[in-house]
Amino acid sequence: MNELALLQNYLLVGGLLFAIGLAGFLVRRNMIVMFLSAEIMLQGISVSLVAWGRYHNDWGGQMLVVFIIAVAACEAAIALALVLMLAKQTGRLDIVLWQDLREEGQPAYVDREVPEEREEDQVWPTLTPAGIEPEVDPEEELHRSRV
Amino acid sequence: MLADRNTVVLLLPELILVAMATWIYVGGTITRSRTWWVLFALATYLATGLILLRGNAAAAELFASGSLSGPLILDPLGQTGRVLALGLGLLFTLLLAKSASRELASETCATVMLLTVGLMLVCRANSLVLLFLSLELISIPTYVLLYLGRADRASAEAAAKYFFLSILSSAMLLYGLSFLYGLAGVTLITAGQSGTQVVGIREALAALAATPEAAGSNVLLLLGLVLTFGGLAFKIAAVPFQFYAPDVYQGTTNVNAGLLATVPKMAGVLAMTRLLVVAVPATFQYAWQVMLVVAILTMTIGNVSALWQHNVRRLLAYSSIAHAGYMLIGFAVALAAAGSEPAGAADGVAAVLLYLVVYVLAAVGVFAALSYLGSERGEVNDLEELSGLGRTRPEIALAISVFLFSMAGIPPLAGFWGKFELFAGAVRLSGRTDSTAWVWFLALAVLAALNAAIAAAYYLRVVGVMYFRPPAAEIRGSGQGPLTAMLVCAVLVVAAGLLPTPLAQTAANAGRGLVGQRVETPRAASIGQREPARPARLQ
Amino acid sequence: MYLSGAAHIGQAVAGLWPELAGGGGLSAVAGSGLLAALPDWRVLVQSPTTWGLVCGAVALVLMLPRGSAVARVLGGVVGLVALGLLAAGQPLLSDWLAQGLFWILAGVTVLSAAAAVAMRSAVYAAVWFAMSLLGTGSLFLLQGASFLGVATVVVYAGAIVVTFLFVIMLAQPEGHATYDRLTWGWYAKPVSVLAAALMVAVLTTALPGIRQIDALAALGESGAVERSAGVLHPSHMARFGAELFSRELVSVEVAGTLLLVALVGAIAIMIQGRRQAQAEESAR
Amino acid sequence: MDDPIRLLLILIPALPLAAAVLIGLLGPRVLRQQSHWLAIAAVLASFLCSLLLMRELSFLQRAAGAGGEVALGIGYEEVRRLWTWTDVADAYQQPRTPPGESRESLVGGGSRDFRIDIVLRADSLTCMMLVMVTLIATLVAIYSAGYMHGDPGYWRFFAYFGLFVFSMTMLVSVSNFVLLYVFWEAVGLCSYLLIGFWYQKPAAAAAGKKAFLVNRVGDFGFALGVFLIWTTYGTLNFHDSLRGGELEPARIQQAVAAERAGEVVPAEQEPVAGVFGPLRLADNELRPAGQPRTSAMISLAICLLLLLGACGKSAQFPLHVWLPDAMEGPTPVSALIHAATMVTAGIYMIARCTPLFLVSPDAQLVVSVVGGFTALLAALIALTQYDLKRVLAYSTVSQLGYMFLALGVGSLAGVTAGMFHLFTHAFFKALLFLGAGSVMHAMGNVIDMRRFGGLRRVMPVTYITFAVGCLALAGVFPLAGFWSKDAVLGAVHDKVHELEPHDSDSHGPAPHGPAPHGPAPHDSSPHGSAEGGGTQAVERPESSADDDVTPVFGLSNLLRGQIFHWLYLLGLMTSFLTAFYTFRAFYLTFHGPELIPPEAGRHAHESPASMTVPLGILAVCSALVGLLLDRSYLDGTNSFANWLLWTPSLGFPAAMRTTLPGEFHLSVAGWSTLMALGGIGLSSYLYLGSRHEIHGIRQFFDLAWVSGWSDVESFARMRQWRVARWVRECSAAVGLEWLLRLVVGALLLVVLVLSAPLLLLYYVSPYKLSYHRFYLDELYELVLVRPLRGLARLCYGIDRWLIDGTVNFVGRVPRQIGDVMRSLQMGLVPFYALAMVLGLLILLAVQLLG
Repeated sequence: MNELALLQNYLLVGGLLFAIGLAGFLVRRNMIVMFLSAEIMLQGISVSLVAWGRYHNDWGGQMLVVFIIAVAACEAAIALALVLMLAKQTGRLDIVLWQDLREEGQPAYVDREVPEEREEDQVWPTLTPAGIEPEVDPEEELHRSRV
Repeated sequence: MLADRNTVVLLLPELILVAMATWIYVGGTITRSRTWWVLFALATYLATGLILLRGNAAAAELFASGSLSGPLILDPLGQTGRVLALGLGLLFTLLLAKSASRELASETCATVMLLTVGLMLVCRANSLVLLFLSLELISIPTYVLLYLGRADRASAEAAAKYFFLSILSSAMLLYGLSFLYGLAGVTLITAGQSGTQVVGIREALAALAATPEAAGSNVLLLLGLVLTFGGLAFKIAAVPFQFYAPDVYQGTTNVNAGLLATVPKMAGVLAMTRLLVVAVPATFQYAWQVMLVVAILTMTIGNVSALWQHNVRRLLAYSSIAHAGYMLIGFAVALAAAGSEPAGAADGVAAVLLYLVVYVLAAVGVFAALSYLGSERGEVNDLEELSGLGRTRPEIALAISVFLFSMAGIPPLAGFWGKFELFAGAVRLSGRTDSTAWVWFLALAVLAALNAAIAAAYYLRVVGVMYFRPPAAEIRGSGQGPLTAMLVCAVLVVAAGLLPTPLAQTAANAGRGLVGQRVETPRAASIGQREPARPARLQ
Repeated sequence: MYLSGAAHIGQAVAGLWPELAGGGGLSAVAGSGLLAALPDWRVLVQSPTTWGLVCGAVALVLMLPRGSAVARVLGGVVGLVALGLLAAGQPLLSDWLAQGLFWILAGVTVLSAAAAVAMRSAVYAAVWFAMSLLGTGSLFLLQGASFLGVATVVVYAGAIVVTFLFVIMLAQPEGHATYDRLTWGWYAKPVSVLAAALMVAVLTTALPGIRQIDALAALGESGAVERSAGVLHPSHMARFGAELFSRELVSVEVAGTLLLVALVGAIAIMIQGRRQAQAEESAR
Repeated sequence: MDDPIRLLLILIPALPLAAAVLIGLLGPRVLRQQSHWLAIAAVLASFLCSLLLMRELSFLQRAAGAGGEVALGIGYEEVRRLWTWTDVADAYQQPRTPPGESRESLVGGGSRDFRIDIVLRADSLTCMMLVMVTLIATLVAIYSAGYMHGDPGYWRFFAYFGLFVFSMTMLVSVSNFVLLYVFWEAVGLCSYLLIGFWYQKPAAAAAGKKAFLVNRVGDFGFALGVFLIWTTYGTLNFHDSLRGGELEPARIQQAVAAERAGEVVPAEQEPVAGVFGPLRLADNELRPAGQPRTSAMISLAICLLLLLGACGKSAQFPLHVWLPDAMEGPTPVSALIHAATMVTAGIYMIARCTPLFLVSPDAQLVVSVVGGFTALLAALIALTQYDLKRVLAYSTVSQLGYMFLALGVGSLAGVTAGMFHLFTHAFFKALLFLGAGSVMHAMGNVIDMRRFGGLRRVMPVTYITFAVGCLALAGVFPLAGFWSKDAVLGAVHDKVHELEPHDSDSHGPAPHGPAPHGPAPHDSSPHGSAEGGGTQAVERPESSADDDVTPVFGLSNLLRGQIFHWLYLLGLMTSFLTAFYTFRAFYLTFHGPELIPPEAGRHAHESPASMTVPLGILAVCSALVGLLLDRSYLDGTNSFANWLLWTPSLGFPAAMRTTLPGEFHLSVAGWSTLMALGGIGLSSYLYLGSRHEIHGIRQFFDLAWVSGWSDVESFARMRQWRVARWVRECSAAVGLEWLLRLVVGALLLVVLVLSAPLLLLYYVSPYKLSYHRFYLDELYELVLVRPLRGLARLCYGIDRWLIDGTVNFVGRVPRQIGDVMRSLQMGLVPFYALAMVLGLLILLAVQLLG
């Protein structure tokens, strides 16, 4: 294979993944999706690193990727615990809810217009009901997010 | 590096700390006594410190023999940095003696210990892999500690903010590292003195710059540099990566704020030194302007914003941002001087290192004092809570004043020497009118002096509140640990101010050990023609 | 074009005030050094890569939240076009088969990633993310990095994504939430996408320059360089392992420590969360 | 330790510091109301050490003088290095002059280390200051034990006190400009702390702040001066040393010899000539004949900047405004810091820098003019103040002005006279302040002289000692003030004659003929012998000194002579005023009908012994010190001046050339005594008898009659005069009353117009000027504070106007951008992330394009 062309193609794909992850990280408000976006960025980096390693015929790139995967696993553990605890407090996964700490006198960000719920947004995978339906606590229901 | 006796000798302190941290994690199920685990951790640090100091001598022999190279580097910076890191761990453990939550004391102590290990490894990491992992070994415990700080909403918010922005910054750092790796083809940062057997990024990039076709790689190199700089600038809270600092400091405890103000900053500065200043020769040519602009912006924004603050931690957060700006001055000087005179570059790096130590001492001291003043019910948050401290607790007020004055750079204290060395570097460079940079550095020096004046205003405001306001609420203060830490820092700050020579000498050695080494490229002589627009910066 | 246009302005400034540029050291690299490495604007306009990037940015804007379903579909189509344009701008691999295989895998990876960040439902996002991981793993395999390909799928798709799905189910049991259909400011989406696109643009301008990178080869000729060869060796896994546990032994240890901290940290965070809930209970 | 000088030099500041630290640590819990013992013991020990140091030094000096050629004409100093503070290698680069001039390296050619050693020195000037400071401090400490008794901040007071004594002793004994600056700031800090000691009082806090701020202005100048010295001379040390810090004179001589011989010496062994070191002074390095090493502009700038610093610390016009307000501090503090010691730091500094000032006659002139003007101004203000302490404060300002006047004369006689006045003034002004404090103590902290009076029977000891102080201050023979003031005026008088054009030889030497009994130290010196005889005319300052430096101001000798002449008259005038206001205060306080304010309670009484004993000691000193030290009226020897001339910065040849005979000027003494007696007499006449005259004279100086003349009603009253009525009746009879009315109306109009300036006069009468301190505070308010505040408001306004206006003007887009800017720190994580990424892109763009 043409090693140089391979490298350039892989770098481009890596860059695209990084950019898509970056855009997702910046635009999305769901903490889990933000974290997923960060993982996509890491994927892009991994692709680049492997390509560089192959080009140089060097193990370093692959080593770095192995450890990136390990670190991603660690971060995922922390992230999930953290996100779960945060979601418990507000009932939402929205990062924008966490803006109490800010410069004094600055207005808080509030959503100006909440879009209408549309039909297509209601598409949701359903599972065939099995067993007994759990009892739902109405109080708990209240601070869950409404659809 | 294969696992041989040398590896164990070189890593013994870290290994002991990891083992003991694991034992503390496990032992936490046996007893949850805070006092016991803090004492245990302190004993561990002291024992490790002894081993470390003895090991340093052995390491010096190995270093002299020049036989070592690999993921771990042996040089004055690394060896001194480890001692400092261990000291930081000790100080923060002292602080934990008061503030660690009772249920999670063992976890907190052990996490701080592993964080210390991370910092010690950053000091000596000589490979991209190890450097990245060590930085993560600092970040991940920090997330945990931030969340463990206090059981309230603000603390959780601080942890979330720091976490998300930090993973973004580490992604940037990694992407940048990938380009550096890609251009050099090795993960080793520098071959050090045993340059003939091994090649590191430093040597490889120098060779690359010497090839006539190097221009093609410039944009990639630049991407790598800027992304790496961005990732590390987050750690030291430089503009525009500083946004998290005020919010996170405000939301968390005083101890955690102290941790954030010192440990990541130290790690970031060390990594910048190793990567940007030492490893990438091409940086010398391009990066000083950016460093300079970022330095100016950082210190200005930090200082100006701090003028408006009422919350102590928020104020200190902005102050820590400003200090990051001062340190970048040294880097700018080092980078600008590196091309023409390595001695100047070494001086610049030495100034940064000196400033770092001096700043770390003062910052730990301030946060220790604040932590000491807090009660079980609530911590010191607002500046007003300190009013009249000069009358109710004169010794604490005196210590805080000493730290703040040191940060402000008032002469007989340690901070003065830090600032002096930094500014003197800039002024010296601006005096060398043969280089084109002198106007910029003159402006930099002037702006830095102006900034120091602005900074003095808000530091003095704190001192004024302590001394010239009637005492507010009852403020008692408790805890032997924070008190000890504060006293140690105060003594060190004053001592370093009165006798700055040993510290400055150590910093100079470290700087010289880093930058002074020449990069030998095997083919440098045979590559004859160099483009006139880009003279190769090899020395 | 963006870079080069500004460069013209910069050169004009430098021409007007030579002492400013010269005294400030600005002209040291301008024009001759870095900018010379960038292609001319005419080349940029004619290059399919440029248009591919533009299309990609548009596609991402269309797909990201605050867009209707139609826009999302349209975004997908434009994204495909963008990918095609980008592929057209890249140099050819050895043969059409390899080319086709690579771009199919790349398309799957990139489009799945785009879908993952664009999905309204976090569950869908996670599933698309897993899809993208499969694509990445295949790309690794194509590079000969078989261990990484497998590890990515096993560790990420097998463990992390599943955990994610659990957490999403725990934290957000009812599917769509308002914040999944919103950004956080009118400028958030365009500026973010533009920033991301610019980053790729800089990268693409640099890609042709890689041709000359020959540093290690240059050093290697002297025979003094220790190289760890053989990323494509038949016994790939064995070499990989040997490399991992010899040269990177310290790093392995550190990674182990990291996993320990993360494990204990996650548990500690849970305990602290419970304490906090109790504290809030008692405060009430 | 076998080096007594080193031990003593360390002990003198260390003891008070140790006391301060101990009191600070133990004060609040252990010592409490017993804190004074520690302070008194430490300061007393320090005083004894100073005396011992003086004795040691005089032995050494005598030995050196007997030896002959070692130090004569350069003075004698002992310098001890404690440790190195900092050492920055090659911090100073000066282009080397062409080879051949090997001497150049001593002055700072090549590179110099920025090396600061903690170095203490012992020379005559330092010893004199040390003895004075520690003696007064001891007495004030004893006094404070009584005065501050029962104060809640008792221990704090003594801790600050110890700290101050430490700083002040260090200030006078360090041998380096940087350290001088450090302790200059340190005494300022102590002063600030002690002025604001009763910080609950808003006035005290404000006064502390004012002192601090006004001093900042001066310190700014001082700092610039120090920088300029560094760039000019390449060293900040007073003394010579080797580059490695070695101080041994023999080694230095050896190194210099080696250097001159052209040998290559190691860097450690290179000699560094201090600013006032013997190396520089001996060869007249500051002013080589023909070509001055430093340009006239630079030396003038250095001197003026140093002068600015001295003006701040020593409260000279226009920076004098802080000192009267500083009286809000406890009275012992006023006595010690704001009368005797700290405020003299400026004088000390200028005396120390005499070699620098000698090069610049213009700077000397400025010093004199500032001093003379301040002396008169402060004396005028003091005339009408009713606050006893403020009268004394203004008197201090005035006397400090005297000292500046003498220093600016620029001859050795002037410098020694200034220092002599400093020395005697410390005693009697401390005495007066402590006396005032004693009065305050008895009167329940009332200080307004209108509210008490006739205290001579209530407090006899205070009365007598205060009287001695007043006589000394007024300069009455034979008290201390007489001698020193006479020396000051004599020096100025001589200067006038010296600057007069000499039309004939016979006229020339008359007023300052060859010294028949010159100062002892250089009687036997080679220079001294060269001074006698006919060659002297060539070496006179006006021929040798003033010609080889180009004066910057370009004033002729004639004009300068006239200026000094006026200054002399000003000094005489001031001495009259001094006597007047001193005794005005004295009479108002102690004479007249007995009047005790209610705050004093029923038992206004004499102060306790701890307060009266220091008063007594000070009174004895004030009475005798001049008589003992100055015997110029007998044999022309002034033992104080002789002692002082051993100081290296005074005893070097260039300075010695300016020596004027220490002759007792009978005419000057006569005039000044006359003036003093006149002042005393006038105030006795006005204040000792009935107060009617006072009222009258006040009415006169207040221009009270002006209001009478500028008043319309007085004209209305004129109608009742008989003549007027008669004229009116007559004219009415004739039928010309309308004409009369017209004329009177016109006259009235004219008078009204004319009375406008009179009205103005009414508001700025001399009395009011003096009473309101010449409106200087208001002037500063008007000229500095208000405009600055206005400027700030203007900036704020522009800011508001610019931003708001632009926003309104251009419309939506900038408002959105402004919104983004305002909400930068808005707590939103995604926004922070976006900002980070954008920042990264900007960096990238800067890199790519820049």
